[in-house]
Amino acid sequence: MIQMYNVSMIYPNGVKALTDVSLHVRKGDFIFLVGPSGAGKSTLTKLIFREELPTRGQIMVNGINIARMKDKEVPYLRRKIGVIFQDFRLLPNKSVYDNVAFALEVAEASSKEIKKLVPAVLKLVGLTNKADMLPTELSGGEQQRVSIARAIINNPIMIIADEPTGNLDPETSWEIMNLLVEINKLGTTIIMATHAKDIVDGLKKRVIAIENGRVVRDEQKGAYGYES
Amino acid sequence: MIQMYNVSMIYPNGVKALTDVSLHVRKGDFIFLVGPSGAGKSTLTKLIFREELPTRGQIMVNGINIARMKDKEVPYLRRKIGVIFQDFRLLPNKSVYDNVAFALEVAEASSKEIKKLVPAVLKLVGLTNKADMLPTELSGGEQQRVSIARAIINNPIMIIADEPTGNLDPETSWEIMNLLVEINKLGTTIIMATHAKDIVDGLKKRVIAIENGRVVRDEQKGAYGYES
Amino acid sequence: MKVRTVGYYFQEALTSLRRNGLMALASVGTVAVALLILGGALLTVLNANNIMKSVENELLISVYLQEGVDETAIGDLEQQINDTPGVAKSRFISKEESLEKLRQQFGETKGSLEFSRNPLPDSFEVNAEKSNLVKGIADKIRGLSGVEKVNYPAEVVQKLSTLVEWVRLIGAVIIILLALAAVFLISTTIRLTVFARRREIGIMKFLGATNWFIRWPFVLEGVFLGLAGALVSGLILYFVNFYIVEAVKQFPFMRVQTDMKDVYIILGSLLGGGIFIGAIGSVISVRKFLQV
Amino acid sequence: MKVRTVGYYFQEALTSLRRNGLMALASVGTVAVALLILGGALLTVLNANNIMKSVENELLISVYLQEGVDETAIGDLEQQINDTPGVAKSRFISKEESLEKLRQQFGETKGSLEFSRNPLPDSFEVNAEKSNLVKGIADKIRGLSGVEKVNYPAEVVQKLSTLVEWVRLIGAVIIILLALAAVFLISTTIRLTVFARRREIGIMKFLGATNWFIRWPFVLEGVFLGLAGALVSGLILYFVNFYIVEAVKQFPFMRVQTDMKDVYIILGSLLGGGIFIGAIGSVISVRKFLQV
Ligand SMILES: Nc1ncnc2c1ncn2[C@@H]1O[C@H](COP(=O)(O)OP(=O)(O)OP(=O)(O)O)[C@@H](O)[C@H]1O
Ligand SMILES: Nc1ncnc2c1ncn2[C@@H]1O[C@H](COP(=O)(O)OP(=O)(O)OP(=O)(O)O)[C@@H](O)[C@H]1O
Ligand SMILES: [Mg+2]
Ligand SMILES: [Mg+2]
Repeated sequence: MIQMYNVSMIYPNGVKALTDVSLHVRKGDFIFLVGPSGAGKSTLTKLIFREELPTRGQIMVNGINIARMKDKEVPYLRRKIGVIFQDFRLLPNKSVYDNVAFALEVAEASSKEIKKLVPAVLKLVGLTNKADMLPTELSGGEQQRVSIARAIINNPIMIIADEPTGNLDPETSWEIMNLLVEINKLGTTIIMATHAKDIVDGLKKRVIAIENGRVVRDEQKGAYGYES
Repeated sequence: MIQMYNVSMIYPNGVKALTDVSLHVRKGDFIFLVGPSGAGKSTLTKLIFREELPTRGQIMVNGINIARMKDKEVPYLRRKIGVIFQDFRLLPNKSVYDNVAFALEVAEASSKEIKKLVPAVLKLVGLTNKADMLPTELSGGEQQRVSIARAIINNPIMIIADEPTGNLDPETSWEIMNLLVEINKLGTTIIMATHAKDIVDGLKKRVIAIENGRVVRDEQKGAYGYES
Repeated sequence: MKVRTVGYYFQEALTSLRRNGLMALASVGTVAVALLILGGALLTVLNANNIMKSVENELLISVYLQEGVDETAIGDLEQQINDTPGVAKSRFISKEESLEKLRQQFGETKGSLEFSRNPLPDSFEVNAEKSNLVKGIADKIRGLSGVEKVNYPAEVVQKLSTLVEWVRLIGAVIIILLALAAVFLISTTIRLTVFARRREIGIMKFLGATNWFIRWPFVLEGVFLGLAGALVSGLILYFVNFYIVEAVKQFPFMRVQTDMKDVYIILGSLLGGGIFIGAIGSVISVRKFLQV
Repeated sequence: MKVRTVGYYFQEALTSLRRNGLMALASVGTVAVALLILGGALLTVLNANNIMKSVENELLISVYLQEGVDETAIGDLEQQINDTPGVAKSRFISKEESLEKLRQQFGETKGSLEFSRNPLPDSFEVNAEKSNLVKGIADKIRGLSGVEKVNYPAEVVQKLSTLVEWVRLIGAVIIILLALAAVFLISTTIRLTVFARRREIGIMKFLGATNWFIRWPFVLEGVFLGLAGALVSGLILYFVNFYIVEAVKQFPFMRVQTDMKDVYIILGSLLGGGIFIGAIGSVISVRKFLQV
């Protein structure tokens, strides 16, 4: 599903966010990206859906070389990837319902489909009674859940989640994680950057640890810290 | 330091965020606010520094009735309270240094003081080498630490922290918590809304649990969940 | 592009207009003001041009004939004058007619202007097509046989013809400048509107929206803004023009013959211009924020 | 307010201008365009007014005297005419002078205008102070003894006086409208600039900034924008006015006596207006977002 070969990312201001990263992600993988603050986790995820282009190296997503991709093709790649952003990125002028519906709108889904799917997904994340509110009228955790709903509604082939439980209480976090595990079981690849030790240790999935822009550990059934 | 009497908060859209909350916070307290997503934790903190006015009830902060306070006096109240916002609220056009310096600037501190204090605080949160960057050039955790630095630099009588470690790895989280504990020891009251079970359980401070807008538990040396 | 998506575009544009009420109003206002000024200038120049033309037509060349030129010679002369390139029309004035005029000029007391014989000459009054042709025509006619003297308000004519050229030139320059200013104002307003929503555009891109999917609502919004502004300014101009033309028509030396077709063309261009600028302004303004 | 804080305000304003480069440029441009149009209109009306005045001065009342009025009576009459309220000046023209003029008018051929005795009357040329006084003066003079007939370009005078009033009125209305438009455009621009930074303002408030602490940089920014725009428009207007006045001066019937003091007053007001609008616009625009 994803192949990275010697990828380096240097931001315009000179910060070396990633250095020489090589990775293989198979279809159906469930991966935790862990590492200290500023290690480069978000940068790695941004490369996959082409928010940023790598300074060096090759990235293949779903068989397509991302660097060589035409600008016109980028939207179609992005529609196949559901992204839960660290900073939510909700549209401020749209209600919760419209924010979630937007992912379908973008893919020109039928109005019937939208009317069926959106309430169902809102129910999954527990926001049915907040459907008509604006993002600014939500608590932090509620905003995060809207962003989760939007990421999964499109039935994507891959979900990228950047600290999707950072603003959630343990109980809600586990509900969301169980949801992601279910989705993963249906074949969707999941890449999740997180600091939640409990969750990583509890689920025993593949763990990729990044420090200072380098992959320092890549374990199947791994834990948050080094097994000690 | 803070007295709340039968405080209720209903947002304009009709959401009952807090119902009949009464609280006493003494000077030097270290309080964890816990509760599920959307319980009303952020709303409670917003009432203290008067981001919102309560629908009903009285709030005294530092001996002043907040509802009766004149608009002109509000800034002086806020300068005494350091707030770490859940959504960071960094000024997008100012560098990390200027964002932190702004809290001093607002209080018309001398340029000498600013030049002395800002680098020291940036060092405390581990951002010395990011001083010249803009917030958009930072990782989520780095932004959170800027917001922490800004909240503590003014030597406030009270710090309100809304999930200050949501985007931080466990190690950095503990560094920040230790910092807050130190500051607390010097006499600063600290109120922290959080979902970090480890931290709450580890520090054994006063815990106030909110559910559905009501205080359901208020324990000295408490834990995140009910002792079971 | 599905019908449903087109519906979405319209809905988006309208919702955005409603949500950004104040800004939308500001934009419509700016477009209206810009087009009002531009349209006002266009109509002013149009009317001024018509006034100028009527003033030009008043400029007469007086051709005085020699004593004793007979009727057939006068007929010949009239033919020759009318054949001179640039002559709009000519009128023969007999010496009797001239004397009558003179009498009227200096009061009516009998006797004060009684001559043994009429000392005034026969003459022609000649109108030129354009004021800058007057001198040439006068020189040509002076050479014709039977002509004693040709008079024209020499300095005035020359200066007037220069003035008319100048007014036209300055008018054109002013209108071009105002048109540029209008385009600038409108596109600035749209740019600021888009700028305030740059983050939204970025988010849409990250969710897999194509550029045109993002652009369309903005373009429609721009079109609505441009249209609304143009309509407001158009209506105001129409009535103001109407009243001013009516008022000015009272003055005999300002026989304004403003063709309503011209007015409609100007108003139509304003409308088209407003819509076009609104749409193009949106496309250009959005472009910068689509690069993600 | 400490000196250090004032320094901070200036620094903030300048930094913000630099960071929002494009928007700042757009604002300056808008201010410049708005003031340019306004100033242009002011100068046009000023010049037109001067032209009008010079045209008014050309309007003559011709007073023809009866035959045989003697020199002392003429002197009396001159006195009486000059004492008539509204008369600017008068000039006596003897019958000989009149004849000379007439001769010049109809060619130079001797003989054609030789009379047994001069049939033309003595006359006065009288200038009125204002065109709408002409009729009154003429009526008064007509009643004086020794006056045979009083002529004045009756219709023209009446119409002209109405026209002049109209031009002044319309000019005033247009200028007021343009001034409103300028204020509107400038304040809109500033409002949009502030709107794009509404979040920032909220954040500052939450950090304990007083309203004036937040306002000052915006006010200074507004002042800079207004100043820059006013300077640009002022310079352009100064030179355009200069060239146009020079060009127009060539025409004798447009003896424009534009007092440079008036021009400086207009340019000065533009500058002051730009700064004022910039500052006030900022204060008003920021106000809405200070309510947190
Ligand atoms: N747009 C940007 N421009 C410049 N530097 C950036 C940008 N985004 C991130 N960086 C820098 O790149 C490094 C890696 O950032 P990244 O966001 O990938 O970290 P992260 O692992 O997601 O951290 P966190 O857990 O705090 O979110 C950081 O040092 C950050 O300062
Ligand atoms: N500005 C607002 N307008 C309307 N409703 C709001 C607003 N802010 C919050 N709410 C609602 O009030 C309730 C409490 O919100 P609050 O932000 O206090 O929750 P919280 O305990 O901080 O949750 P989290 O842990 O997710 O941040 C939620 O149901 C939320 O939807
Ligand atoms: Mg990150
Ligand atoms: Mg909260």
